[in-house]
Amino acid sequence: MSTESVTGWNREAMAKRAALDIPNGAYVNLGIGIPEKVAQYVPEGREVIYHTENGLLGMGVAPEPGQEDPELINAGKKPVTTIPGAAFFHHADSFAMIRGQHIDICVLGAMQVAENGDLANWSTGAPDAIPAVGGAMDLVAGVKTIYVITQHCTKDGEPKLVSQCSYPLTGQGVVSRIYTDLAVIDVTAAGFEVIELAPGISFDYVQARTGTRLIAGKQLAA
Amino acid sequence: MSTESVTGWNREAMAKRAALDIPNGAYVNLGIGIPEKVAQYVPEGREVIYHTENGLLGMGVAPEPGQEDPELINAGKKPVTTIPGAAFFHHADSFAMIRGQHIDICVLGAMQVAENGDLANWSTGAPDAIPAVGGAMDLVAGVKTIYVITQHCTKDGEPKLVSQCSYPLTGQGVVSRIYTDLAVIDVTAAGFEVIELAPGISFDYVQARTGTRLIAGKQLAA
Amino acid sequence: MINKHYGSVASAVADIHDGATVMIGGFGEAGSPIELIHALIDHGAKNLTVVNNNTGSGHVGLAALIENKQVGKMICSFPRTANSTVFPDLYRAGEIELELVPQGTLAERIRAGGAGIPAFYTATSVGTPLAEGKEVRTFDGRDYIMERGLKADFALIKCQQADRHGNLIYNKTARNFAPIMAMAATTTIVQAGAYVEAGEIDPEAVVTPGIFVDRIVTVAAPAQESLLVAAGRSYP
Amino acid sequence: MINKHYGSVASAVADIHDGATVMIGGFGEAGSPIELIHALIDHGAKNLTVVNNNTGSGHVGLAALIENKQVGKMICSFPRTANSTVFPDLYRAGEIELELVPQGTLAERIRAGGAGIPAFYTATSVGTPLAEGKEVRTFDGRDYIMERGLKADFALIKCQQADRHGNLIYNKTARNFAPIMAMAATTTIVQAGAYVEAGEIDPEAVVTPGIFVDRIVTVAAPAQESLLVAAGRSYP
Repeated sequence: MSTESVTGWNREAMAKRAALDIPNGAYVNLGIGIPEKVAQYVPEGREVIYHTENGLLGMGVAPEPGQEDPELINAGKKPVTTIPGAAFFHHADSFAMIRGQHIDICVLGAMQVAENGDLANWSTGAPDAIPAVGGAMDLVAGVKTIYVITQHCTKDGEPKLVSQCSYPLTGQGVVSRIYTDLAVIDVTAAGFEVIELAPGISFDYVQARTGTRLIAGKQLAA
Repeated sequence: MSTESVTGWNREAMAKRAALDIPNGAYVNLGIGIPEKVAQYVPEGREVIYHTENGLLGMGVAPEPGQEDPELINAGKKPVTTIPGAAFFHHADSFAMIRGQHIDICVLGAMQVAENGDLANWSTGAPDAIPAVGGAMDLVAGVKTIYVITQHCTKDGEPKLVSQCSYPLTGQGVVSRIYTDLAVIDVTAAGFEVIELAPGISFDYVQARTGTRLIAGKQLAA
Repeated sequence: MINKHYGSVASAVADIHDGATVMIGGFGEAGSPIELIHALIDHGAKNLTVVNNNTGSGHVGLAALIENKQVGKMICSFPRTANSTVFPDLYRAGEIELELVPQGTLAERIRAGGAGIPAFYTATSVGTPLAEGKEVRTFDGRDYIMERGLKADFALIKCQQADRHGNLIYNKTARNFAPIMAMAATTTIVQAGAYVEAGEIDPEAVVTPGIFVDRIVTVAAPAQESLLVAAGRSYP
Repeated sequence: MINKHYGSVASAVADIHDGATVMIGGFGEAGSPIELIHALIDHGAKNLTVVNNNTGSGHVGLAALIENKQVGKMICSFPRTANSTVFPDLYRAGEIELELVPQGTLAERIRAGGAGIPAFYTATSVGTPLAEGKEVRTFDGRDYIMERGLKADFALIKCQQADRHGNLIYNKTARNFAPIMAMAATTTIVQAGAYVEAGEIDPEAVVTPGIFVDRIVTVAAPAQESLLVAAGRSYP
């Protein structure tokens, strides 16, 4: 199943597409990797407040080289900056924001997403792996809306969107929408519904790379 | 049972006696009434930090007339001041200090104390009373050491130190020591033990005004 | 642009519905959002469940809201005051319900509600009448009772200064329940002594981060409840 | 006079006993009390249970403590780092125990331990391997698991400034776990960038009130962990 001739969205385009769904005034937590890129593509005129679970609301862009402060970092332990109106707080308060459903949107990566919204993104369950979960389970259990950005398939071409996760779960029924290199897909009561296709990508092409039945959304007909 | 000819300690003397038992560096919460007076009698050279459950550590003395601030009050809703090194915090943090056993000593009034340390000080259980508990139950359940300052008997001459409380409890087995107008009494596994008598007061005099058997402490023989 | 600022206390409370649960900040008069409470009296929503440590003083603020028969139930720790018979009279007449909660348990229930904790265990009130009917459980040899987190539809609170993002700082012991009520309410409405641009409050000194704040009204010179009570004022 | 100041990191950690539970502040290197950790390495207490979000970097600080075989068990959320194999190697060799806890549950367990809450319910990890063996309970139609409060014998934390009473303020995201660990430990040991007289910290801006602090050591110019790691340093 070669994908050489069809590229779909690249990482930047995936982040850009997800950014369209971040409304003005939202409190947003962005996971490590492609999700981090969402911040730079939020349409102009929208003011979004970024939360990082290690104790900061109002996270700004990465600092200029040489301006890094080892005591001003994000959850990925990378140097960040603050915007005017930022606030620092301790870890229990930070996760009270998460667990208490005060964060509007969290954008995360995924290893697998099941059609019922189950998410696996912390462990392959391999016996020799060092288990490490961080804040992923707290985020998916607590944030109001969970978006996933992920390549549609693994590097080996295996589908990441599946009928049931084979990896250990991060949370049950938590994902609302998935942005892949091929499509934008909603998790609905009926299953995965494709609401948008990347340029040059057909529904059948996406279906062929998905581990469960897809629904073609009304939007695709337009 | 007249007490006219025998006065025992007055309110000031009771507070003064209790103050001797407040060590340097203690974090202390003082109840309304006679307990409040303890602060002014702590021996010189001891630095004590007063907690008030409405969100202040480092409470100072009452303000000069005209200097009252309606937003700087104690748990009894009276104006107070702060000492250098004070800290303000919210109610959940304040009661985390109490419930989490961070406050060393709380001095409270009492309606009844039982020989097993049970305390009743919030309600007579009268059917027409408006029940009101405030922070009393939190304090007795959470503070490391609970001292009671109380008149030995009610205004009607009824004993307040009893074998079992007849009033609704504030807490079970919580009181360590009682300072009355007649004596200082420890709550021990064997029951009430008189460790000190007010000037001119005999053990038998105290026993006659107590609702259960008293133990004469070794200290009394000296 | 984020804009949480409302032009009037009336507009800020206009959607508080009959039957709503409303947390009201303040310990006695310290931190009591009296202008917001009076706006709620003008607004007229009825059958409210109100969460506050007390039940108000005199015939203004919370006592006036109760006197105006807008409160069906009070959840509080200390419904008695030296200078108000509003609540006691209605309570004895059976016209208002009371859920009496120890003050620290009340604070923790509110904090839990805001932190997504549906229930927790505490030793407070074990063996007392306030533990009756509650689950008792032993941990490490000590008995505890289970208490539930407490949420609200609205919180009305008062602060010293708010910035455009809703970050708040308070004044001394007027802080009390406000930060946790802001966490526990779906919609948190703040009367601020001053309203400033984002960035004017030190990020290290923010007490309530803006994520917990929905509406801000500037009330630069709030009334002092005790002065109103002393002057024999009543509202409306 | 209250005096919590110790003359050296060595004297401040001298009574940490074998088998103690030690909470160590920091999220990665931000807030890591590296001088106190190194003093604990010099001190040599063994079979410690250490609570930290991570397991350290390189061969200094927490990673060095682990490498020195002083830690019998780690309680943490994320024991992997890009630049350390100390924990993974010992873990695979079966020489160190791991209790993996979701980060927010870890924070809440520590806060609960400090607040006298023996247990609470959370939706985090329901339906995942980390919920196995834990009590599940339904509140208002949603499943939650019960988690226990977490206490420690000692906490080692780092702050920006401490006053004589032990009131603390922090620097940016170096705050992280320190305030709640200070609450949860019997003995809280602080390395402070500056030590000042009581009254020099604004009472409105205190983050950790002095009641939670037992010992303060001034470490005016703490080492920066990432620079030590980049330089290939190891401790001792």
